[in-house]
Amino acid sequence: MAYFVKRIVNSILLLLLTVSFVFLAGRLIGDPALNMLGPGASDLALEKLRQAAGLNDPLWQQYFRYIGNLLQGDFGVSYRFGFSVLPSEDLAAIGQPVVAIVLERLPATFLLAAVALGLAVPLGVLMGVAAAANPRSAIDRLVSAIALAGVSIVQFWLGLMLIVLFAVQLGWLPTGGYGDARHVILPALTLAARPIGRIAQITRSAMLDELSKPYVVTGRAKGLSEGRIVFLHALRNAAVPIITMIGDELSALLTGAILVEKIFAWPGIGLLIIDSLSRSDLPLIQASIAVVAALVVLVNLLVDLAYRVVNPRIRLGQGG
Amino acid sequence: MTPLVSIDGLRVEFPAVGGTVVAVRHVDLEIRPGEVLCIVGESGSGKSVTSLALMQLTRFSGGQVAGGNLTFVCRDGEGLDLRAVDESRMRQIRGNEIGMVFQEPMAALNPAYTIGWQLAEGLMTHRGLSKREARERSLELLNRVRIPDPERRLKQYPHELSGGMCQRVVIAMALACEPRLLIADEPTTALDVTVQAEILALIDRLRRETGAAVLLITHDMAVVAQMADRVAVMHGGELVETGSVRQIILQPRHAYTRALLAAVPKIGEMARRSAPARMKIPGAEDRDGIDTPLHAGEQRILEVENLTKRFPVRGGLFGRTIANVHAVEDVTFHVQETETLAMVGESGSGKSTVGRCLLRLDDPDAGEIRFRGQDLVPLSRPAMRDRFRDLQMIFQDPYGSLNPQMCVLDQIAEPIRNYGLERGSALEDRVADLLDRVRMPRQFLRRYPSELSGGQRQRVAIARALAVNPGFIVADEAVSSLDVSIQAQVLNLMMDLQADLGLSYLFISHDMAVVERVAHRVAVMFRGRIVEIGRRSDIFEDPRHSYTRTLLAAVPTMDPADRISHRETDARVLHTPIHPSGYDPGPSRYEEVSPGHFLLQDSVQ
Amino acid sequence: MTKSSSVVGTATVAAAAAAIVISALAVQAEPSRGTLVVAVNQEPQDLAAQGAYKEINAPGLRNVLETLIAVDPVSGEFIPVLATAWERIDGNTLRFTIRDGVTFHDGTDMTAEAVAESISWVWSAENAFTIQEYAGPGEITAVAIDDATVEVRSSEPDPLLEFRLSLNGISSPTQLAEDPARHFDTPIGTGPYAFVEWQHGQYWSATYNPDWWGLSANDAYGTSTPAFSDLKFVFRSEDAARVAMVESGEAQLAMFPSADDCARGMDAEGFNCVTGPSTTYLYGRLDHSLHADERLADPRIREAVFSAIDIAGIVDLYGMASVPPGQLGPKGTIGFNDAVKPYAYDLEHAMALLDEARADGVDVDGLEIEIVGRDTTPRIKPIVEALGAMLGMAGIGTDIKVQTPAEFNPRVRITGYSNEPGRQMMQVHVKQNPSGDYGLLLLSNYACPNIDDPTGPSRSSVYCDEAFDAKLFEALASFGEERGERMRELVQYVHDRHLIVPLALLDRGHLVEAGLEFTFGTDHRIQAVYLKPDA
Amino acid sequence: MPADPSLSRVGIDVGVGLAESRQARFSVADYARAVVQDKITLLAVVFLVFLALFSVGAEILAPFPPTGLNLADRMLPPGAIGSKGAFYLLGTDELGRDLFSRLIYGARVSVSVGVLGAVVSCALGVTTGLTAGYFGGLYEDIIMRLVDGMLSLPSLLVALFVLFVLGGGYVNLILVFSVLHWMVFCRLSRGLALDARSATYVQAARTLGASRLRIVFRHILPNVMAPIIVLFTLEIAILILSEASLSFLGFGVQPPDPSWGLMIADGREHIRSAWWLVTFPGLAIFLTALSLNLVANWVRAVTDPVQRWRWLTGH
Repeated sequence: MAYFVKRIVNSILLLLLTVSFVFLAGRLIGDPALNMLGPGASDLALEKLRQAAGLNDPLWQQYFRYIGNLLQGDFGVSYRFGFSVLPSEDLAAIGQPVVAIVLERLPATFLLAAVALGLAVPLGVLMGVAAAANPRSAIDRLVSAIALAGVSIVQFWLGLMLIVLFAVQLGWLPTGGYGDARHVILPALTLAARPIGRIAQITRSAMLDELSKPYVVTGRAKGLSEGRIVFLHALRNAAVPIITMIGDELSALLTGAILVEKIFAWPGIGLLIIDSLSRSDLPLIQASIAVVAALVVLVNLLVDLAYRVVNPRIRLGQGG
Repeated sequence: MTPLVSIDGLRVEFPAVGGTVVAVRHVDLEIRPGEVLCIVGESGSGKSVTSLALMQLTRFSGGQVAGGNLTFVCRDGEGLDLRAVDESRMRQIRGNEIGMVFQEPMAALNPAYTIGWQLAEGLMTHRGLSKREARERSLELLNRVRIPDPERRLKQYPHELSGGMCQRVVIAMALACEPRLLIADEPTTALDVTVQAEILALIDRLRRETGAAVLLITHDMAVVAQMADRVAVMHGGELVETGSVRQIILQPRHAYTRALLAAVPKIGEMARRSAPARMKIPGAEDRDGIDTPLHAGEQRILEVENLTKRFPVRGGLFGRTIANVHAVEDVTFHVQETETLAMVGESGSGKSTVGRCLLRLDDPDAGEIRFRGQDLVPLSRPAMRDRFRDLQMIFQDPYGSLNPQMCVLDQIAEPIRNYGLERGSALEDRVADLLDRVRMPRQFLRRYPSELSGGQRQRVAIARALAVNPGFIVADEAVSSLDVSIQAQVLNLMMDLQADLGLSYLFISHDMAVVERVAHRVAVMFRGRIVEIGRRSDIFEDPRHSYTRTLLAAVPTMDPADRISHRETDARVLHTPIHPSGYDPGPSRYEEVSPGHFLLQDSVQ
Repeated sequence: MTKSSSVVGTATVAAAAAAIVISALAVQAEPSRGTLVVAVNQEPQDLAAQGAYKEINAPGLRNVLETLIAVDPVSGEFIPVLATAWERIDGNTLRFTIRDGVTFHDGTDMTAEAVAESISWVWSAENAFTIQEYAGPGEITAVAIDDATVEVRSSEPDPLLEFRLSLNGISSPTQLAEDPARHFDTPIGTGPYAFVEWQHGQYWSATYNPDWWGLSANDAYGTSTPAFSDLKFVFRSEDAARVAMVESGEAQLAMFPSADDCARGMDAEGFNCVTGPSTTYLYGRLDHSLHADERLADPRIREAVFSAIDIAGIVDLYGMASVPPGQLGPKGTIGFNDAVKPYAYDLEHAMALLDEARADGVDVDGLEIEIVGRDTTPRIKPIVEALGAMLGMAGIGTDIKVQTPAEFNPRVRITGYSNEPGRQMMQVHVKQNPSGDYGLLLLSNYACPNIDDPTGPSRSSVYCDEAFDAKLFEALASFGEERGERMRELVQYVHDRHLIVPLALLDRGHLVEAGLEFTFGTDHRIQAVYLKPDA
Repeated sequence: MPADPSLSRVGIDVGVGLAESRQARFSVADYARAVVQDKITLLAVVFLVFLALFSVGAEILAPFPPTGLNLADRMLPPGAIGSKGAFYLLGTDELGRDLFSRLIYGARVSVSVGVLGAVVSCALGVTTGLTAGYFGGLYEDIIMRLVDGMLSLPSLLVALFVLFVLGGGYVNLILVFSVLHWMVFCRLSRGLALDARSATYVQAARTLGASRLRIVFRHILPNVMAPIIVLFTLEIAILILSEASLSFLGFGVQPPDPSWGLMIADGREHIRSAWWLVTFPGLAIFLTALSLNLVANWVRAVTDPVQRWRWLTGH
C-alpha cells in the first residue's frame, strides 16, 4: 500500500518532468508559429498566432501557464486550425482542444494493442511452455526459431511484406485503414510478432528454471501428471517474469504502434504523433507524448500490482 | 518375508561433456516391509541417485537407468518391474505407494500455493477425494505430524512456516496416501540439530504407526545409528558394505566405512581433557608433537562488551521501521591469546552476527569491541582496513568465499597486494610458503576455485587469511559444509596452525561434537544472547542452562542402542526475536556458577 | 478488379442502396454508382472555404465548396460556376452576376449578400488566412450591388483579379455568423456533394446533393452528372498503400502513384494510370550574394554549377515529369519566353569554368554547397542525392540534406538566412504556379527581400538587384500585351543570372479503376463531375 | 569432494555437488568445441565475423562506391549485368548504385550505430549500476530513482522527439541511444552488484583490505560479466532495429549515409517494381539481429549452470 502511494507520487512527478522537458525542448526548435504556418506565412498571420497562443510572453510565464492549465486537464489547443484562421484573438474558441484529439485516437490504438497482445500472450506462453516441457526436442527448436525470428525482425519491414503478400498478391485482406475486423488482422500480426517471440523466450527460460526446482520433483514424487506440474505448479511460479515481460511489451506496443500505424494508416495515437511532429504542432506533440507516457507509466503500475496477485511473497509486503 | 523392494545390479548413467558418466553401478539392495534402511555416504556417492532411480525420476533430469532390475511389490501384492512400467502406471505408484521427503523442505513446497492446497492435491489425484474430504484428511494429517494450530496452517504459504514446520508438511504429504515405502533423502540436513531430533523421531513414530518401510538417505553416521535397522554404505557410486546397524557401527568391515566412522567426532569423547585435541584419521600421517595443542594464554586479545545488533523491519504506510530483529542482544565475552573460544547455537541465534560485527561487516548498534585494547566500533572504513591485518575471517561457504575468477595465486596474494606488503617474485614466494603451510601442493597456484574440492578451497581460504600474519581469526562455520572426512583434516590443520603461529580463534559452529574437540572455552547463544559461557568442561559436563541441555540432548549419539524412538515429537513453535521498535529487552545479567562459568539469569528472557 | 473486391463490393452496394432510399424523396437524377473511394496522399489541414485553392490542402473539397468561376480543365479558360457572368469594370473592379436559385447545404439561399460576405471574410487582411499568399497588390473586398450582382474590388489595380476569385470557395454565411469555428472542419457549400463527416486520421466523406443547381442548369461544369452516391477521401500517406488500395479494389482512385506504379498501371487489368501535366515545378534555388558565400556571386561558378546538372537525368529519375522550358511557368503563361532554353548539361564546360575561376585565385575546391530538400517533398531524397553526385562529378564539393519543415522553413525566410552568413545553399523545392501569369512568381522568387519588413511576398528570395526590382514593379502594374513583353524580358534577365534552375515539370498521375474515365486539367482537382463511369 | 566432478555439474546430487556445479569452469577449448558443435551458433558467429569484416573493410570489399550516380543502370534486378558490363549481385537502386555495395557500407553505419550506442550505454550503465549496487545509500537512491523514471518512459517515443528537436544524424543517434539505454545496463548491474554485495567472496575481499573501487571493478565486475555480455549483445540488436525504425521515419541517419533502415525507407516506394530494394536491407537487419540473438542465447546458456550441461552435452 505504502509502496503504491510512493509509486504513484513518483509517477506523477515523472510525468510532470517529462511534460516540462517536452515543453522546453519544444522551444529549442525555433519559432513554433513559423513551424506551424510554414515559410509562406505572412508576418501578420504569424503575429496573430503568437498573440493567440501567448507565444510572446516570457518563457517562464508560458511554462507556468502551461503547467497550470495542464493540472486542470487542459493541454491547450491544436495549432492545426488556429493557423489559417484567426478571426479573433481567442485561440481556444477556434482550435480544437488537443486532449479531445488525442482521446479520439486512443480507442484505435487500444484496439490494436489489445488484439496484438491477445494474440501474443496465449501464443507466446503456450509456445514457451511447450518448448520448456520438451527441452531440446523438435518442438523446442521450432519454438526457439519462431521466437528468435519474432524478436529479430524489423517490424515495419514485416508490415510491408505482409501488405504485399496478403493484401496485394492474395487480396485476402485490406491494405490498411480502420474498419471491420479484417482491417485489424495485418497490423495486429505485425505488432504481435515481437511480443510473441519475447514472451515465448521468457516463458521458456522461466519454465526451464522452475521445472528444475525441487518442488517439481516433489510434484512428480506425489504422482502428479506432467500437465498438472507444468501448468498448475511451474507456470504459476514462472508468472512473475512473464508478467513483467508482458508489461514491457505492452509499453513497447504502445510506442511500436507508431510505425505500424503509419504503414497501415491506422488512425491511432501513433499516427497522430507522426502527423503532429511533421506539422510541428507543439501542443498536440506535448499532449500525445504526455498521454502515451502516462499510459506506459500506468501499465508499469498495473504490472506491479499483478505481481502481488501472483506472488504471495510480495503480496505480504515483504518484497519491493 | 518377501522384500518390498529389490534392487538388483542397478546402473544409472548421465550424459556429460565428454560422453556419459556412470553415477551408480552394481547396486544390489532390498528393503523389507516395515524396516528402516539407511543409505549412508558422502556427497557424490550416488545415494540420492539410487532413490531417484527407484522412483523412476532420474529420467526427468536426463539420467537413464541403464541396467539392473527394480522390483516393487504393490499394495495388491503384485511384483512390478519398475523399469518396465509406463509413466502413467508409475504415477499411480509415486505418492501413492511410495512417498518421498527431500532435503530442502522449503524448496520442496511450491511457494505459490497454500499448504492446504498442496496437501489436498495428492489426495484428490490418488484417492479421488472431494475438496472437502481432502481438506478434512489434510487436517488429520497435519495433526498426525504434530503441527500446532493446523487449521491456520492450511491457509498459510510455505514461506510463512519455519523449515522444521515445512518438513513436517512434506512428510504429511508423503504419507497422505499411506504409502508402503517412505523415501527420505537427507530430511534433516538443512535443519537445526534440535529440530532434526524432532523430525527423526517423528519419522520413526509414523513408521511404527503406519507400518511403512523407510529408506533413509543420510551422510550422518549418528543419524544412522539412531534410526536404521539395516545400513548400506555407498562410495563413488558403488555399494561398499551392507549390514545391520550394529554390525556397521560396531564392526565395520570395509576400510571406507571405518574411515568414515573415525572421522566423525563423537560427543563425550573429550571428557576430562583440558585442551583441544586433533582428530585421529586412519591412514593419514600423524604429525610430530601433535597432541600438544596450546593452552590458552593470559593476555586478553579481544574484549567484547554489551554488543548489540538489531536489524530493522520496515513496513507501514511510509516504510518506517516498525520492529527490530534483535539479532545480538547485550553480548559480553573475551578471547585470550592463543585461545579458541567456540560460539555455539542454532540458526538465528545471532552467533554469526557476532562474528560479522567483530570485523565490522555489520555495524553494531551498541557496545564495545576492544581488539588489542583498541575499540573497533568507532573506526572509519580506512582505519578498519588497517585492523584487518591483524584480524581475519574464514567463512562458512568455501564455494562462495573465493572469487571464482581468480586463480589460487591471486586469491592468496590479494591481501598482500592490497597492503603493498610484497611484490614480484617475493610475492609469489610468500604465496607458495603459505600454500605449504596449509599443506597444498604448489602446482595448485594457477588453478581456479572450480578446479578445487571443498576441502582444498577451505585451505586456500585459510592461507589467504594467514597471508597478513593475523593474530586473531574468526572462523564462521568454517567446516560445516565439508564432508566429515575433509572436515577432520581441516580441523586438524586449524589446530596445528594455532599451535605453530599462536593464533586465537573465535570458532563459530552449530556442531557440538566439533566444538567439543576444538574449543578451550564455549559460549552458548540463544535468541541473541549468550545464555551460558565457560570452559569447555563446564559446558559439556555441567550444563546449567535449559537450552544448553536441550542442545546437548539433541545431538545424536553413535550408539545403536540409543534409539530415537523415545524422543519428543511435537513441534515447538520458535519465537523469533522480533520486537516492536522501542522495545527494550533489558540487559543480560549473569550468575557465576563456578569460576569463569557464567549463566544467564532467565528472568531477563 | 482483384479478388478481394467482392466484399468491398457488397458494402458498396449496401451503401448505395441506403443512399438511394434517402435520395429517392427528391430524385432528379439518381446516382448510378455507390461510394467513390479516393486514396489521397495527405489529410487536409482544414476544410475551410479559404483553403479551396490548395489542391494539396484539401483534395476533393471542390465537390462540396464551389467558387464563383473556375478554370476549365480542358480549355484552361475561366468558366462560370456560381457566377453566370462577369465583367471587368476597371483595373480594380470585377462585377459578377450571381446564379439564381442556388441553396447552401444548410438550406439557406445563396444571395448576393451571402457571396459578398463570404468573399470579404476569406480575403480580409485582418483574418490573415494563408490564401494571402495569392493576394494581389491590393486588399480585396466585395459588396452586393443588387439581388443578383456582386462587385469585387481591389484597393490597387489588379490584372489577376479573376484568377484570385477562382481560388476561394463560397460558404454559408449563416455558419460564419453562428458557429465560425465549424467553418474550418465542417464546410457548408453549394456543390454536388454535401459534407458528411471528417474522421481525423482516416477519411472525410460527402454525400450526393440531390438539390444541386447543376442538375437542372444547362451550363453546369463537368463532363457528367454526379454518378456516385457518396464520396470518401481516405488519407494514405504511404505511396504503396494508396496503390495497394486501388489494386485490391478498396478504392476507385488513388492520387499520385510513383512512376513505377503508374507504369505498372498501364499494363494492369483492373486499373489504369491517368497522367497529365501539372503546373508544379521542381527547382533548385542557389544562394546568390545576399548573406551568402561570396564565391557564389561569381558568375562562372554559378554557371558551372548549373551546367553540371543533368536535367534530363533528374527528370528521368523523378519519373512522370518532363524537362521544363528553362523557366518556372508553362507555355501560355503571361510572360512565357520562348527564347529561354533549359540550362545545358555540359560537364566539360562546367569544369572549364571552374578552372578559370581557380586560375583567378577563387577557392573553388573549398566550396561545399549544401543541397537541401524538405522531407515533405515527394521523392526529394533521390533528387538531392543525384544533385550531389552530379556536382561531385564536376568537382564541386557538396553536403546533402533532407530536413524537416521545422529545420528547413526558417532557413528559407529572410530572417532565417540572414542568421547564416556565408551560406552556400541550394534549396530544392516543389512549387505550383497556377496563376497563368509570371507576376507573382517573379516577385516571390527574385525581388529583394527586406529584412526589416519581412512581410513581403519575396521573403524567401535570395536575390537582391535594384534594377531588376524597379523593372518588376513597373511590369506588375501593367496590363495586356505590354505586361507580357515586360515579363518576358525579366524572365530572360533572371535566367542569365543563373539564380534558379528548373529541374522538372511534374506530371501528375492517378490510378483509376478500369472503366472509370477521369478528365482533369493542370490543377488535378478530383471532382466527381469530371468522372465518367461507363458501366 | 564429489567422486566425479562432471556428475556434480549435472546437479543431481543435491547439496555440495550442486554448489560446486555452479562454479564449474570451462576451458576455452570447451567453449570452442561447443560453438563448433552447435551448427546454428557457428553460422551466426561466421555471419557476424563477415559483417564486421565488411564494415571495416568496405572500401576494399565493396565492388562499387556507395554514393554517386549511374543513371544508365537504374533499378536493375539482382544478378544483372550493367551497361558497362558491371555485375550487380543484388541489383541496383533508382540512382543506379549497386545494392550490394550499399549494403556493405550500410552495415558500417547500422552496425556501428548499434555497437557504439551499446558500448557507451554499457559503460555508463555498468559503472553507475555496479557502484550504486555496492555503495548503496543516497547515491544508489538517486541513481535508481533516475533509472526507474527513465525506464518507465516510452523510449522510442522519447528518441523520436529528441531527434525531432536535435535533428537526426549519426552522432545524435548514438547520443540519444546512449542516454536512453544506459538504464537497462544500470538496473542489471545494480542487481548483480546487490547480489554480489552479500556474496561471501566480496565480504571476504573487504576483510582482505580491498578498497571499494577495487571490490567493484576487480572482484565483482569479472564475476558478473556473463549477463552483461548477454545484455550487451541483445542491446546491439535492439539498437540496430531502433536505428532502422527511426531512419525509416526520417529521424535517424541522414542521407547520403546508407543505413539499412534508410535503404528500406527509400526502397519502399518501389516495393512492387523493385522488390530487392526493400527485401535485402530488411533481410540484412533480420539476419544481423538474429545472429546477435543466437550468440546472446548461446552465451547465456553456456554461462548458466543450469542450462550449460544440457547445451554442452548436446542432450
